[in-house]
Amino acid sequence: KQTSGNSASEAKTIKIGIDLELSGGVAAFGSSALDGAKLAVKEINAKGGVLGKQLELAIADNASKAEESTRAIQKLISDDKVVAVIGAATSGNTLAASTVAMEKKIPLITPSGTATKVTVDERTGKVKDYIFRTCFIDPFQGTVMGNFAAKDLKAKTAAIYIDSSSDYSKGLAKSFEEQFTKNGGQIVTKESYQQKDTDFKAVLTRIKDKNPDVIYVPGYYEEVGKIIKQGREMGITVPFLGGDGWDAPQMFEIAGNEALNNTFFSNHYSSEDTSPEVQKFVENFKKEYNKVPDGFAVLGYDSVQLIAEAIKNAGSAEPTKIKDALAQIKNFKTVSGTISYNETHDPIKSAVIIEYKDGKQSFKTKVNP
Amino acid sequence: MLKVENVNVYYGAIHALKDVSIQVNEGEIVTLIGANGAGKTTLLKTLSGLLTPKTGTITFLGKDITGIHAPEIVKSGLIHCPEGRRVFANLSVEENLELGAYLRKDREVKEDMEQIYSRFPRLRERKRQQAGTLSGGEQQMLAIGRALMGRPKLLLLDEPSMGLAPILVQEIFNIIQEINQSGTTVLLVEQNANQALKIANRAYVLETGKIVLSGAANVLRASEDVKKAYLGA
Amino acid sequence: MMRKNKNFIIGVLISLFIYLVIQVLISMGILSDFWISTIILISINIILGVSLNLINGFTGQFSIGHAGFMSIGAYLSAIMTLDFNLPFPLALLVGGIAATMAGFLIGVPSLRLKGDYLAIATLGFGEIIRIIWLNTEYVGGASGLSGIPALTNWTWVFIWMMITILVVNNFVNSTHGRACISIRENEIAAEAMGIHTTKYKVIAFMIGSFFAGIAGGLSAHMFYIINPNSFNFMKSFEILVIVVLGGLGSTSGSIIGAIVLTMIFTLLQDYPEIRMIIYSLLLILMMIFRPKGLMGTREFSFQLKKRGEQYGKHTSA
Amino acid sequence: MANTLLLDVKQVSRSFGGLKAVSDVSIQIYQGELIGLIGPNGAGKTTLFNLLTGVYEPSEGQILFKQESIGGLKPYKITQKGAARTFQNIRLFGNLSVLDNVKIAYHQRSKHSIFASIFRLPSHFKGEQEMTEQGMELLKIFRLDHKKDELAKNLPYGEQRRLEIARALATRPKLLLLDEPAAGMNPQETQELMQLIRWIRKEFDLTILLIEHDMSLVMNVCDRIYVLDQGQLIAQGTPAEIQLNPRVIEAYLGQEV
Amino acid sequence: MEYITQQLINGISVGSIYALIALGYTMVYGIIKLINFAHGDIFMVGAFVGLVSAKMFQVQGFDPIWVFIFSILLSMIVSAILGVIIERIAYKPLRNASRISILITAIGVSFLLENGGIFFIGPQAQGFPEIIPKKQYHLFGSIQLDSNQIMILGVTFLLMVLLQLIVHKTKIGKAMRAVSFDMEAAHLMGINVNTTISATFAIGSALAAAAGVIYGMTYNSFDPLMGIIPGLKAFVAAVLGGIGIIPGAFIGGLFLGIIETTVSSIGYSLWRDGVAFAILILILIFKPSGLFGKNVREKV
Ligand SMILES: Nc1ncnc2c1ncn2[C@@H]1O[C@H](COP(=O)(O)OP(=O)(O)OP(=O)(O)O)[C@@H](O)[C@H]1O
Ligand SMILES: Nc1ncnc2c1ncn2[C@@H]1O[C@H](COP(=O)(O)OP(=O)(O)OP(=O)(O)O)[C@@H](O)[C@H]1O
Ligand SMILES: [Mg+2]
Ligand SMILES: [Mg+2]
Repeated sequence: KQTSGNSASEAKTIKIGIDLELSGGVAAFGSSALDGAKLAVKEINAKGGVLGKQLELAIADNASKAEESTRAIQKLISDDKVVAVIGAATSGNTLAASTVAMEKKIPLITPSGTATKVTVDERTGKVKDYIFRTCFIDPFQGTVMGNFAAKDLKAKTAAIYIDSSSDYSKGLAKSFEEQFTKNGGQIVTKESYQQKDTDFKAVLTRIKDKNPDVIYVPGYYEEVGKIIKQGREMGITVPFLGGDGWDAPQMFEIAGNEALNNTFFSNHYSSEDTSPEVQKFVENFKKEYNKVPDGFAVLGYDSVQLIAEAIKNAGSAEPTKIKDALAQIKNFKTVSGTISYNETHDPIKSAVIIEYKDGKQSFKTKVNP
Repeated sequence: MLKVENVNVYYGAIHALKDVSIQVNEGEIVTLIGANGAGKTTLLKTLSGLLTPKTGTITFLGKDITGIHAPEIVKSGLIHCPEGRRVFANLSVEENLELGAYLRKDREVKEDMEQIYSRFPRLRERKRQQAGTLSGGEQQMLAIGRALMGRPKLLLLDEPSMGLAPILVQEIFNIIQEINQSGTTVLLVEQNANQALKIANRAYVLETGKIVLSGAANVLRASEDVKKAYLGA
Repeated sequence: MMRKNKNFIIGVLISLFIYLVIQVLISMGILSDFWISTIILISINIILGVSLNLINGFTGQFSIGHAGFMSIGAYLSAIMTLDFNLPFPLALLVGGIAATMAGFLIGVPSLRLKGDYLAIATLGFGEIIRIIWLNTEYVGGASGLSGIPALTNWTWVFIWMMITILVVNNFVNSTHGRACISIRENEIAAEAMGIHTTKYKVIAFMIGSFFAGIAGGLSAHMFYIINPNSFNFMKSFEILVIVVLGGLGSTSGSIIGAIVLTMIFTLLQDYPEIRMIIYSLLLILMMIFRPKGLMGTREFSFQLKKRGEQYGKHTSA
Repeated sequence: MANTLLLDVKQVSRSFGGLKAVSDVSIQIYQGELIGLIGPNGAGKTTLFNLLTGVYEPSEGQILFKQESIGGLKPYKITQKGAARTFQNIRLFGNLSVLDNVKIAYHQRSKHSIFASIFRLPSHFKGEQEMTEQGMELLKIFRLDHKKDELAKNLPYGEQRRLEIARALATRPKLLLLDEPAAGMNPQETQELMQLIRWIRKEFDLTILLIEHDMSLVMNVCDRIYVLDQGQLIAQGTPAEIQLNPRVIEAYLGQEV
Repeated sequence: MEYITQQLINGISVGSIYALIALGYTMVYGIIKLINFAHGDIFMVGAFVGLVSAKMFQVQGFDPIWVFIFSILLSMIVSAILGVIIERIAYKPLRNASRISILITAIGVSFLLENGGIFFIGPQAQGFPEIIPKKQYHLFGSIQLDSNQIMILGVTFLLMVLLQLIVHKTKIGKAMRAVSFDMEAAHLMGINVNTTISATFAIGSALAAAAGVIYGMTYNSFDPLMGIIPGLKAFVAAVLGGIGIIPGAFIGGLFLGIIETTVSSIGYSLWRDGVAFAILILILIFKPSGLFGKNVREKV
């Protein structure tokens, strides 16, 4: 019954599935990624599509639930006959979808599922050959920040404050800790919060009590913004550090420009980056949606670009060929950096470190893997 | 004063009142007797607007009040003291009485309350007590007092003696007569038919939703049929 | 009794027929994976609804912690198949039994509570269980357990669905079930009639939790992954909605509720932006127009002639 | 026949907050007696019933039923030991059929297990059938058999009262406690009830304790009467004695009866 | 010691926000015995109206104090109207239905508001203006406290007293309590039950809106799902204090805030909600109607 590929190649359009969090708890992530993906499809189609065919998105909402993510991708594959799927925004929901993708042999690219086990089977250690991602894996960002804290900021002690409901956050924290201690630093305390928490003063008081040189908060902007704001109000003046989850224009509104001074995070790209890809993307996105793209939007956009590139390289929209072409991607320029896949389907790309300064993101350094 | 013409009331499919017509004149005590489930309570609820008749008309003081919202009917002076006391258990005695005067805007509420207290001294003793903790008899006094606070022109009483000790039953009937003498017309529903007929001017007998007998109270009290069916003689 | 038996046999025959039709459609490849999974999801929701109905609808104990019991079944059965290589049916049973024990543990102290206080206590228990999973690295913490083998299929869910319906139905239509219902109707009177109310409340909780655990196990082995967030209090509310929408105290109602709600949710899949808006509007409308639920407290009967009469009143002789 | 002591209430008290609702009350009831309990509203009659049936625990004192102490036992245990009651405010299982109401009362005697019911073993069918048969018999006695499938809440008041008594009898009590069974009945209905009480007492070999404000009923059917006032026992004796007791007249009966 | 005091202050400040939301919750419950599940979402709508109007008034160049007063009033009015509309459309037809049916409707309304919010506003969190800049105070050296925290506690306390007065001393309050106990008898007093219930919803929703605006100002963010967790916490706080009892909600809120902060402050932040629920359950087992609830057993 492996007919989806054939029928698709005869069709006039190439259908790409979207399995994202469009309602429910983390709808914010999924809908940003969808905005990015839609923009990419629009641009590609405007330029004549891929292999002479227009791209078409088939959208399914996973309601921010693992079991619905499974069902969403089942629907995309069996009813919509897509040739590849983008999703989901979180590692957990991607894991749920990945089993179906593997079984049905349809390539799946997660824009932002950073957990290692998304592309590598945890139990067998085997690479899942149909699963790819657009984002970094967690360890890279943590390592980058671990070095930055110890070497550039000359920190001796650090506190780690993680989002315990997110594997992403845990992953970053783990590699940060490893790298930071390798550099001779000391972790004075490890604390955690949960998504949708709003008051962090109890734990911040605890952290303040331990007097760290830096505080690593690898979470998403919604909570991180509040953490930084409340921390500063409580008189914590040391730098806050974080990862790509920080990247959102709302950071300025939530935390406030002043509180954000002296904070740094690792990212795929900087919207202040002067490279033409980035500038063009930010401009187009603003034109389309009347807002500044956040990190999820960028990754959603790039995920579509990756699939389009793979189809082009493969010369065919057959799922297995797309998969092979994806694995071969080398030095492909995307908004979030230049991507080459390694053997575990993780993009090797440079990271940038960005500092928030006086109400702006300012590009600090670029770190190559 | 009150005129009920051919009223029919249903509970879903149950036809609870069938073509009921009664009349209450100013200054009277009229009593309504009948077996359990005859529809007495239903009739009173219909009069006070808690139920809406399917057909028929109710005229009170020359005004058609059929199907009018209950608070409006209360405003016009028809006050219903419901079956089972229904005092507001979580409110104090005094607050219950104040609620009785909820719609009144005049300044004489305080005086009226004093009057009620002197009629039921027991209530004065307990004015801060939660109504729910009163004994049955006290609650009944409160319910009547509360109804009187609305300055009824017509007072509907539904089984005021139910569950009361004999000594209180006596007292309640005395009170009803007193109230009547001070100018309030009363429509009384009672299981204690003997007593009710004793103090009433006229009476109606309700049987499975239909008025089957009516007339002067003393005549009915002497009637063999009534005796056998309701007085248990 | 004769009528009961006839009813029972017709019921079994119809169910078997449904089973076979769907099984044939599946083996012939006519039903797409998506629709198979929808049917399985409906069946799992039926198990959840019917079992919660025993607690909420029949026994009248306001519980909103069903997702907690479900999660116990899900996690334990998944651990059993993943780490202990237990055969699927056995793993399911382990999950169900663990959930039953939790139902017992939770039932005994909290059944002192009434109404909304019981509700919040059960909600709290559900959340505590979820937080325990969240903080247990062995079961994957926040990201949960993944790679659970896909062992659930139509046959298994069908079997468990039928067992649930039969057990709950047989229980409810016996003196023991009546004891539970009498607690719902008037606890003080029930006790005065010699009914050990605490015992029956706990039993209802245990039976309900057992099937919630089974449903959890089936669901874990259907969707490959479980994580604590799938079992938060919103999930408990979803199950409660099934029960109330179907009709508290009607097993057929829970079945219909599960079918209707799952189908609405599924059919709205194509309209992601307004999916939840329409879903919630429909929910409100259905409650306004059928405040007692789609079935009220009535049950299906295969004696179609009598339907009209039963509609009005319970008068069938 | 009035020789074996069935119920022995020894100086029982119960207070709510500061209020002593029942204070130092002692009552003896012998097998087969029909005893009245009267007293003004709020005297503590219902509270005493609640103490006897385990709804409340006595603050002080002892309650012996068939020589066994039952003070503080759970209501269902006391019912199982053979004391059943009706309630001042009717407490039927309103949404259940008349027959089911009675069958529930038979539950405590049922022998088939939950297991048997779930797996529909023969003992289930046998047990259920027995219950139905016994229930129907009882309903016949109370002239409710033609309404067996009616929902209890749809019955007229008088029939609800009868059903409550029938349901209490279904627990097979030795002692039956009736709380104002005639409330809300007219004199005619009260008389019918009186016949019924006399009849079941004989038929079921019952001992009955009865609260009632309707003096025609109390004075006619009771062997002896206890009078409570403000939680305390103020008098006891035969109806004739009670009717003439000045304390009772002052507190309860009033001048004319 | 300083540490403990600081954490206590933190706890009270979180708790007073829970208390603020719980007040409206408990009041609506007290009168119509409905767990108004949508309360948290009306709180969200209130926050949104506050957000929009604050931005609007700020642009007009009003003084921060006036911006605050105008926007909180506007948001209270809009939410009160919304509350009344919701009651009329979604709850009133179910007045004679079982309480659990109305709860399900309330859940439906809650979903509707949340997803309507996502649809019209977008799911992303956005900033919320501070409106009145916070002033930091320092006690005994390093213990830190800000003007906003003091304001919240003050406002919550005032509203609690005000609400208690409304319910217990005014005519409409008496009517509310009468309606809560016996609607039919209330009718017979000439009380317009519908108006009274509408008034209840209006006050409850206005309180939720005030809480929403203050919450937004405190945490500087808004999103359409922001009401879920505070709504749940407020419900827990209300139950803890004895649901339906206004001072109970206040104390319950503070208590919950302090428990949570304590758990976090000793390094178990992961278990915070678990411990809070466990304590709630324990309290309920020993005091089955909450801290302030009278354990009224049905009189038999
Ligand atoms: N809410 C209701 N729904 C359905 N039927 C009802 C309802 N209320 C009363 N009835 C029925 O309507 C009939 C008349 O009842 P009603 O209460 O008016 O009688 P009543 O004369 O007041 O009796 P009682 O002396 O017992 O108070 C009865 O058959 C009763 O069962
Ligand atoms: N659960 C309770 N809490 C507080 N007070 C109570 C409780 N139960 C009864 N009381 C009080 O105890 C006293 C006795 O009440 P009880 O119901 O026993 O009276 P009764 O003799 O049955 O009166 P009636 O003839 O009116 O039914 C009353 O003052 C009552 O308010
Ligand atoms: Mg009546
Ligand atoms: Mg009594």
